[in-house]
Order: sequence, then C-alpha cells, then structure tokens
Amino acid sequence: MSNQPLLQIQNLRTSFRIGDDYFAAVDDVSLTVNENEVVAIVGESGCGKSALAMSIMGLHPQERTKLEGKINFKGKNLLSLSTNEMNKVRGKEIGMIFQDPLTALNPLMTCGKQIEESMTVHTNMSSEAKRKRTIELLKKVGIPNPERTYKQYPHELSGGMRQRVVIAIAVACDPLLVIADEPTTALDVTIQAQIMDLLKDLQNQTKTGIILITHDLGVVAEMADRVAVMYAGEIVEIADVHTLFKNPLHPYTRSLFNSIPSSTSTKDRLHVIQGIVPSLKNLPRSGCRFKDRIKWIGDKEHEVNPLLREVSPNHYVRCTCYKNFHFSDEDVGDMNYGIS
Amino acid sequence: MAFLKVNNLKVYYPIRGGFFRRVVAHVKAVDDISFELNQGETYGLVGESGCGKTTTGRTIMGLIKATSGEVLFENQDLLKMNRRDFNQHRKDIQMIFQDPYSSLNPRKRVLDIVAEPLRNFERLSPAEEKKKVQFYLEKVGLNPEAIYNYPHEFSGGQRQRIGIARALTLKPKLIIADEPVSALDVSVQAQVLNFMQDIQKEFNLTYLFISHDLGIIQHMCDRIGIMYRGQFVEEGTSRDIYTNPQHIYTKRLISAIPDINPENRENQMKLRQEINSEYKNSYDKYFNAEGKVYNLKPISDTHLVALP
Amino acid sequence: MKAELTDQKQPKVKKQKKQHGVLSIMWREIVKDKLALGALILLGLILIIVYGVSLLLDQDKIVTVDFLSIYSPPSAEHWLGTDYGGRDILGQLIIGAKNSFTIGLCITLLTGLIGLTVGLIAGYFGGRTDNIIMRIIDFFLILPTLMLIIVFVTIAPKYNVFYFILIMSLFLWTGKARLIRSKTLAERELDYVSASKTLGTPDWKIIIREVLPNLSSIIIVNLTLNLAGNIGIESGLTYLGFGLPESTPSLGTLVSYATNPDVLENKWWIWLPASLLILVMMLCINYIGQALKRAADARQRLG
Amino acid sequence: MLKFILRRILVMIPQLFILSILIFLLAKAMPGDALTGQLASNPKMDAQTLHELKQKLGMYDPYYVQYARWIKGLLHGNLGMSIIHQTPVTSLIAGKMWNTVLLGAAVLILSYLIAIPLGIIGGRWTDTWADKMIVGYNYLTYATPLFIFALLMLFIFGFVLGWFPTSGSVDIRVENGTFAYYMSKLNHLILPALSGAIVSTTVTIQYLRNEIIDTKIKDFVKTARAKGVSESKVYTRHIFRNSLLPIAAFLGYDIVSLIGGSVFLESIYGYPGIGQLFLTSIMQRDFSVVTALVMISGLATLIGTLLSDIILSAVDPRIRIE
Repeated sequence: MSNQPLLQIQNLRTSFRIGDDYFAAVDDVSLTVNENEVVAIVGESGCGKSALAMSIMGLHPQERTKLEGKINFKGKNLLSLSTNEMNKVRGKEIGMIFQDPLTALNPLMTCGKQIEESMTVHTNMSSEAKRKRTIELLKKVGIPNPERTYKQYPHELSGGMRQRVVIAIAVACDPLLVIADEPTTALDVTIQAQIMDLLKDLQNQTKTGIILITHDLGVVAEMADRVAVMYAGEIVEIADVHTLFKNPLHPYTRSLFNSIPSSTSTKDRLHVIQGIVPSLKNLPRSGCRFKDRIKWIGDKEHEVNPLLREVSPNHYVRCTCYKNFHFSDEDVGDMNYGIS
Repeated sequence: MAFLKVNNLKVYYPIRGGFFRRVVAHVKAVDDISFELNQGETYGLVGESGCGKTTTGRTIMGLIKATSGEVLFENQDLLKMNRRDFNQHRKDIQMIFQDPYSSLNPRKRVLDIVAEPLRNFERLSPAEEKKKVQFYLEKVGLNPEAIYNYPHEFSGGQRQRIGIARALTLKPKLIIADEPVSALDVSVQAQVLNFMQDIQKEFNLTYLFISHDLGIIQHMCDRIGIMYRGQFVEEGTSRDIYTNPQHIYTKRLISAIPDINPENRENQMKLRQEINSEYKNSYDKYFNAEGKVYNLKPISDTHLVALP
Repeated sequence: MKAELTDQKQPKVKKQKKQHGVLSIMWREIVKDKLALGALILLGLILIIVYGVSLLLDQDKIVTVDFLSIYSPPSAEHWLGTDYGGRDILGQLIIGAKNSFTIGLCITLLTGLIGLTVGLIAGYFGGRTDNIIMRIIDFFLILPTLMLIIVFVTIAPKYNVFYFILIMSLFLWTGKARLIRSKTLAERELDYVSASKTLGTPDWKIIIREVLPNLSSIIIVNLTLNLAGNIGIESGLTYLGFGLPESTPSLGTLVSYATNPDVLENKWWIWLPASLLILVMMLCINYIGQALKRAADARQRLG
Repeated sequence: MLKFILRRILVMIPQLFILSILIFLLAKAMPGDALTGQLASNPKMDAQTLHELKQKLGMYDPYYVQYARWIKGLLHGNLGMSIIHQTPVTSLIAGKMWNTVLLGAAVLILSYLIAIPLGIIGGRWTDTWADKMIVGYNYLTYATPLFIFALLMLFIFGFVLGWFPTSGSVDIRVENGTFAYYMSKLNHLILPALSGAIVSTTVTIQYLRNEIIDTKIKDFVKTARAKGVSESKVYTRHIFRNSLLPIAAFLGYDIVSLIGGSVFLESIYGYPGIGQLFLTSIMQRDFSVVTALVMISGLATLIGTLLSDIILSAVDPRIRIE
C-alpha cells in the first residue's frame, strides 16, 4: 500500500435543490480509499450513500446540485475539474457499476459496442484491437460464449449475464477505482454470490480500489476491508471490517446488526429501530442525528456538535452516545403508536 | 387432517410460436407440486425469481387459474368451487402483498381501504364499521384517528401494516404473505416481521410465507419448501433445510447466503466453489435428462428430497 | 438519489375530509398557472355571452334574407356586416358558436361514454374479450374516417343534427377506448386490484370503485382536449359542406363562405371572425387541457 | 423478419375483407349502382327501361354474387365507370393520384424537417427560452384546425401578400416538361404543403420532446456518462437514437392523417388531387368514384400501418427477436 491514498474525500457536502432551498444529502463526509482496498458504505435508503457515489463520479445534474468540499483523486480535486477534464477521469480512471442491470444497459446497442464505447472515448485503439479486448473482457467477467455475447443485445441476456456486462464496462479501461452502487441488490442469491466472487476475483487480479455501496451487511462481511456506516447524510462509524462486525459501537450500527434476521435469532424478536428514516427535508441538522430514534438515551449522553472520533486505532465513532448505550426494553413501543 | 393441502398443482402458460401462432409449448410456472400446511404453523416457500413461488400463492388465492390439481382448504377443493362458494371461503384466506405502494389504492382513504372487505361480507352501520376499522388499525399499531388519511401520507412500513389490517378484518385463518417485507428497509422489515409474529399468536393464524430471502424464511418459518423451476426440490423443517440440506440446489442456495461474519469469508468462498463443482460434476444425480428434478422422497419423518 | 420524502412520523390526523380529489388538484393547478386561469375566464366569458345572447336573439330574424343589405361591411347596424343574403354575421356567429360548442360537447360525452365502457371492459378482463375488442378497434384505425363520415352524411336519409352526432361518435370513440384500455391494463397489474379481488369485491365494483377513480385525471384531460378537437372536426366538416344541416348554422358555415375566392379575398368580415372565434375557443380549451394534464402528471406539476 | 412481415400481411387480409364488405354495403345504400357507375337514378328514365337496365347489370342477383363480381373487378383493376365523366374510374384517379402523392410527400418531408430539430432542441434544453418558444408554438399548432390554418395562410400569403398562387397545381400556360413547368409546380406546392406540414408537426414535436426528457433520466444514460462519454455524444449516441425510434413508427400513421388532410388542403387550395376529386364526386353523386376512392384510401391506410410496423421492427432489436 502506498502512503498516498487513492481517493481522499474531505468534508464533502452534496446538496439538492428542492423548491428554492438546498438540502444536504451528504453532509460533511470525509473518507479515504487506498489502492487495493474495498471500502463499503452501508446504510438504509435515504442515508446518502448513493448520493455520495454519484458525487464522486460527478453525475448529479449540475443545475440542481451543490457540491462543497474536496474529492482528491491522484493529486487533483475532482470537484474543481471542468466537464471535459472530468470526462477523462470517468470510465478511464474511475469505473462505475450500477444497481439494476436491466436498465443500466442501452437496449438498442449490442453488448460489445457498449463495452467498446469507453475504449473509443479514452484510447486510440483500432477497432480490431477494441474487439479483441472486449472479448477478452467478456471472458474475464465469466461470460461463457464471449463472441456470441459481443453481438447480442442486452434483452437477450439473463440478469446475471447483464450485470457481468455492466462490470465489463466498468473495468474496460483498467480503472484505479471502481464504485459499485448496490451491485447485487437486484439479483437472486445464487447470482449475487457469483457476482461477489467475480468482483473479489477481479480485485485480486487488478488491485483496484473499490467503493462498495450497499444496504446488505452480509455482502459487506463478504467483500469489504473497511466499512463506513452512514446515517442521515453523515458517517457515524468507520472501522475495518473485522473490528466493526466484532465490536460495533455506534447505536445505529448496533441497531442495524440486531435487526437482521439471522441463524442465531430464529423465532426471537428482531430489534426494531424506533421511528423512521427522516426525509431529506426533515433531516435533523444539529446535534446527534440519531437522537430521535433512541429517545430513552438521555440528552446529556449526546454531544452538542457530534464529531467523528477515533476511539481505538482506525475505529471512528460519531457522538458520545455510544458509551452508555443500551437497547430499550419496551419492545412493543416500537410501533410509534398514538403519535401526533 | 391437513388445514391446507395442495395436490399436484399445475399452472401452465401456453407459448405460441410458429407462423400461425399455435401453442407450441408451455411455460410450466408451477409443475406438479404437492404440500400441506398445518393450522397455526408458518410454512415458507423459497426460491429464486421465476421459480413459481408467487404463482403458487396467487393460485391458492384464486388470482391465477390453475391448469390442474387440487387445493383442499379444510377438506374442500377451492379450485372446483363455484364463484359464490369460493367467495365465502375467501374470507378465511387473505393475502399480504409485496409492494406497499401499489397494493393500496391511492385514491381511497384508509377507512375505505380497510373497510372494503367488511362492505363485501358484512352489513354494518357506518358507525360500527368505523369502530371495527379503528380496532384493527390499533391492532397493527397505527393511530386509529388516521382513518381519513390517504395512503401516500404513510411510510412504507406503515402502509404495509394498513394492508395487514385490511387482511385481518375478516378474521382469516390463513394468510398468504407474498414477499411482505422485501420492499422495505432492514429496520422496517424487522418491525413488520415482529408484528406478523405477534398477530399470528393473537389470532391463531397460519402463514404461507413466500420469500426469496433465506434469512427471513429461516427466522419466520417452521417448515420450508424449496422451489426450483416450478417444482419442489426439498421440503423439511427449518432445521432439516438449514443444517442438513440434501439437494444440490438447496446447498447452492444456502451457501450463497452471505455470511454475516467476516472471519468466515474464505471458508464461505471455498464452500461455494466446492458446491459449484459438485453441481457441475454430479448434475445427473439431481436432475433428469430434461433438466427437471425428480419427485420428492422422504428421508425422514419431516424431510423430503427430490432424488431419483 | 432516493431521498424518501415521507413524513417523519405518522401523518397528521385529519378531523375532516380534506380536499384530495382530482378536481381540487386540477383546480389548484389552473389557478397557479395564470395563463390557464386567463384561458378559463376567457372561455367562460365567451360561453356566457354566446349562450346568453342566443337566448335573446330572434333566430328567424337572423336567417331572414334581406336583399337591401347584401355583403355590407361592418356598420353600426350590423357590427360585423352581412353575408350574401344580407343576414347579420354577428348573430350567425353567436348562434353558430352555440351550436358548434354544444355539438362538440355532445360528441365528446358520447364518445367518452362509449370509449370508457369499452376500454375499461377490454383492459380489465383482458384475454379473449380484449382480443376481440382490439381487433375491432384496429379495424377502425385503418378506416379513412373523414371520407367515411362524409359518405355517411351524404347517404343518410332524413339527415339531422342527431344523426350527425351519431355518425361522428361512431368513428371517434376508438382513440379513447384504446387510451382507457391501455391505462386499465396497467392499473390491473397493480396489487391493489389483486387485493380487492382477494377481499371478495365483485369485478364490476372493482372497475367502478377502484380502477375508474385512478383514471379520472386522464379521462378529464382527454375529454377536454377532445372537446377542442371535436369542435374543430365539426366545423371543418361543416366547412366542407358535410357537417351540420343548413337549418343548424355552425361556425363552419360562416367559414365556408370563404370557399368563394371573392369572399375570402375581399369580404373578410364574413369568414374571419368565425375563424378567429374557433381559434380562440380551441386555444383556450387546449390550454386548460394542458394545465390539467400537468395536474394529472405529478412530475410536471408547477409546485 | 420476413416471417414477421408475412404474418403482418396475413393479419391485413381479414381487415381488407371486412373493409370491402363495408364499402360494398355502403355502395348498395347509395342510389344507383355505385359499384360500376352504370346507372344513375335518372328521373327521366321510365320504370320499364330502369328495370331492364337493372336486370342487365345484375342488380337483382343475390348480394354475394354482386359482391363477388365487384371483387373480381377490383382484382382486375376494374373500378367501374364514372357516371359524370363517362370514363373508367381508374384513369380518372390515376390522373389526380400523383398530385396527391406529391403533396403528401412534401407535407411529410417538411413536417419532419421542422419537427425533428424543434423536438430535439426542446428535449435537450428543457425550460430554456428556446424550449418555451417551442412549447408555445406547439400549443398554437395543436389548437389550430387544419382548415382554419390553411385558409389563413391562403388569405395572407396568397391574397394579401400575393406571394403564391391561390389555386391549381401548375400554371396552365407553361409547357409540360420544361423547367418553368417544374418551377410552377413547386410554386403551387409550397403553400399547401407548408400549411399541412406546420399543423402536423405538433404530435412529432411533443412526442420527441417528451421521449428525450424521459430518456435523459434513464439508467443507461448514466452508464454512458460514467464511461466518460462527452455530453454531446451522450445525446447523439444514446438519447436521440433511442428517442427517435418511436417516431419512425409514426410514419405509417402519418399517411393515415395525410389522407384526411388532403381533402381539406386540396379543397382550400383548389389543388387537383384525390381529395378534391372525392369532394366533387360526392357532390355530383358520382358514387362509383366515391367507393373506389374510399377503398383505395383504406388500402393506403393499411399499407401505412404495415409500413410503421415494419420500420419499427427493423430498428428495434427488441421486436426483431421474437
């Protein structure tokens, strides 16, 4: 691992315009990704994890988005690049894998042409060379008959095969960093396992950094080296995967772990996080953002301005409320019953 | 006596082809399955997309026409009933749908949504009706005052509970839950699952729980049937299936569940590779020449596997 | 970006029925759009004047030929001049507008009723019913509609206004039926329809109580836009001489005087006001229709 | 592909059959023998001769015999005789057909030339002033009935400004085949074609614009951007291509509306074509011509829709594969 991180996000704030106001979906996020490292970003829908990924790629519609902070990649700040300069980074140095292979491919273009397109944009390869490389790539992502698939349209392939094509597009130009936004969510379990194994395989070969966006802690456990947990636009905990799964600290992380049905909890009651994920407009903007959902924890346990602190080497937790956190006994109270 | 017994159920769809669009073959969405449910238990139907689990549920519910077979509910065949008799039995079987957004009519108020079955089967005065609706809303943990609100004013989990309240009003005996939580976030998922267990006890419900998520199935179900291409490959208690899977497909499915412990990562990957190579090498042992599985054979009192 | 825009807690309880209906949303959208509101007011004014004045007008007097004032240009006596028979243009304009609008409305409602019924049935039941209905509609699609209407009008015995409305409706319901069918097909796939079935609700009730309310905005928009279209088709046919019988003058009748090049070139007061009135009415109705369309499509709402 | 076309043609046959029956019944409802044009309900004819003539024409035969006779004639290209002109309907129509085809083609080409750029501009730069102008233009053209618009165009450019001829398809004074002849034809064509084209741009513009706006937010466009494809290429390679596709399928249906439109355009501009022939024939009660024209129009419409389907299946791989 070189000393210089591959990607360094500093105090990133991504705000979207709703009406006349801007609301930060990603709020003051700092994160580094090293070469050959898989960093998972976990959270529920609306926590800002996808918005973060799209911010790195610069794919948010400019007229409705405000980006603040820095995203340093290979010595340049991606946020200060012009569209043209950014286009040279996208697809060449950073590749992206999308969630739904059904919609991520152009229905009117053959798979081969779609993979070749990034080579066309970024290299001067001859069409024969591009074709050869595309077929190589298709083979690499585990497509059984690459020559045939090269000429096929997306609708002729199964979901798993399509996702392999999407991955081939992402790694076509040997990027240094791959952002995978829920790459297995839309797939069946057995296909998900295949795609996870494929991604791990590719990563072992190429030593790329991967940012893995997911809501599935199982996928994280299988793939990630380091994990950042996001809640309401903020990172609430970062640690390496073993530490986080052995010793989760932040109340939100612990709640998440407790709410997954797993072999150990058969027929037991699952933990329920009170209340619901606040919408973008209603995000609490000050204090501990998770406060409302653990009301039995006293106010004085929270910090006024919660910071992400290193509590043990490389294990960061936001807010002090984790120290005396305990789960609530009253279980039925979870129905947020009789409100307003 | 079985509470619900499904015998040799088949649901085929014709494929038309050729120049004159004649029926050239059939998609066998459900291909000759038999299973039974005991009162009060939760029976899980698992499989990957397109395996026929949803079709099975909907056929029992009468939403899809069966090609052949029997669905015996309390010893009466639902498939042979005329419309009126079937409607009477419908009261006893209700359904929870996957998508909390599309399963509630956006143009109707909560009161009208929950009262719909009451209006079909019981003649109640508006006051009685309102009282009953509020009773069930309270049961599912929603504010009983919210009856004049519209579905879009609720969150996904709350909507799912409105759907459950609607299913409960007729005091059903069997509830078919078709992927009831797969559209929800983890924490909300937990809420709905807990709650389904609560009302099961309270109303002595039997569940046919359909899901693709093996973790949830394991958490919820007493007995499990694994489906693959319209057929059962294995059936057994939760313990049978998860600790002693016999069919290669079941093994594949279970090994594909990501392990929540990162320490097991390498083992898990190795296990998957082993099973994959077993799948390739001993394919003939598990599938016949047409790629179909064999008929179920008991290997213990509770455990059935599709082996030759 | 999937920011969930739901409320944090359970929704505020409503003590009373708050206006959530399609109509109130549409009304709000129109009020928000000043141009649409203007269009609505203008159209309302035109209709009030047309229907009000036509009550006061002595229709016989207007159609009486007066050879003393043939083709007289606008004057104090005849504000918009007279035609070849010396008849007052303004009076004809008002009666014509009334007839055109009323007949357009009748055709719209009749085709709406047929299209709605057929579309709902085909879309909801699907299968063979749908297949048969769609074959029929496909057949109507290939018919040279305008020519056939003209032929029907010509060979009709005892031709009158009702006959005209029926002929028009016979050929114009298919578009609506197709639209309603495809929307019903989409609604039918949604689980709330399945839910109603599992709750024992009979099919006709599901169609009327569940599916229909979800199509109401589309229907209203379609009817509005169709109203404009039908007024156009009616006056167009009348212009060609195959529309309303002579006893029922329409705006098209006045425009049809322009088939005479002399009238077109030199006597603008005869055909131009009617043309402009058609134009203004169609613009107003269409503009309202477009605003309603925005209201129906939440993505395009102004706020 | 060939199979698809063949099956599509097979579907046309029953439609054509029902159409022919409908026209046959209509013709029977018309006075005289509208099918062959042999007989006018001439009041001067006495009952005896009328009866004999009818017998000779087979009008007392059962309907199916008459129908078969008519179809047989049709298949041999015999559309009957025009009573008024006393010439075969075929030659009467042939003389006017080319003018209508010319006008129709001009309307179509002009319409697409105007609509596609406007639709693309509106879809790509949504909510800019240019887009607002286009939307406004669309409101106007959508609301304007063809006959009013054509009349106003004729009034303004033909009479008031005098830029274009106000009637006919060619100046009768120029010699057939000369350069001046073609120029005159073009000159007569511009105004009607432009009127028809402008009014028919609406649907195309609106559809194209909406389609582009919808395609813009599709996932595969994000994929393309994530590849580093430049903004302009994203539009040309991914968005426009995919949005123009459904437009291609409109072509067939455009032919359908052209037939209706030609009746108005030709009548207003005094342009001698099929539409005008239809109107004059029906006013002169020349019913054999009328039935022939309705039949031909139905056939043209059928071929138009067939064309649409073929084009669509040719450009969309999802349809091509069955």
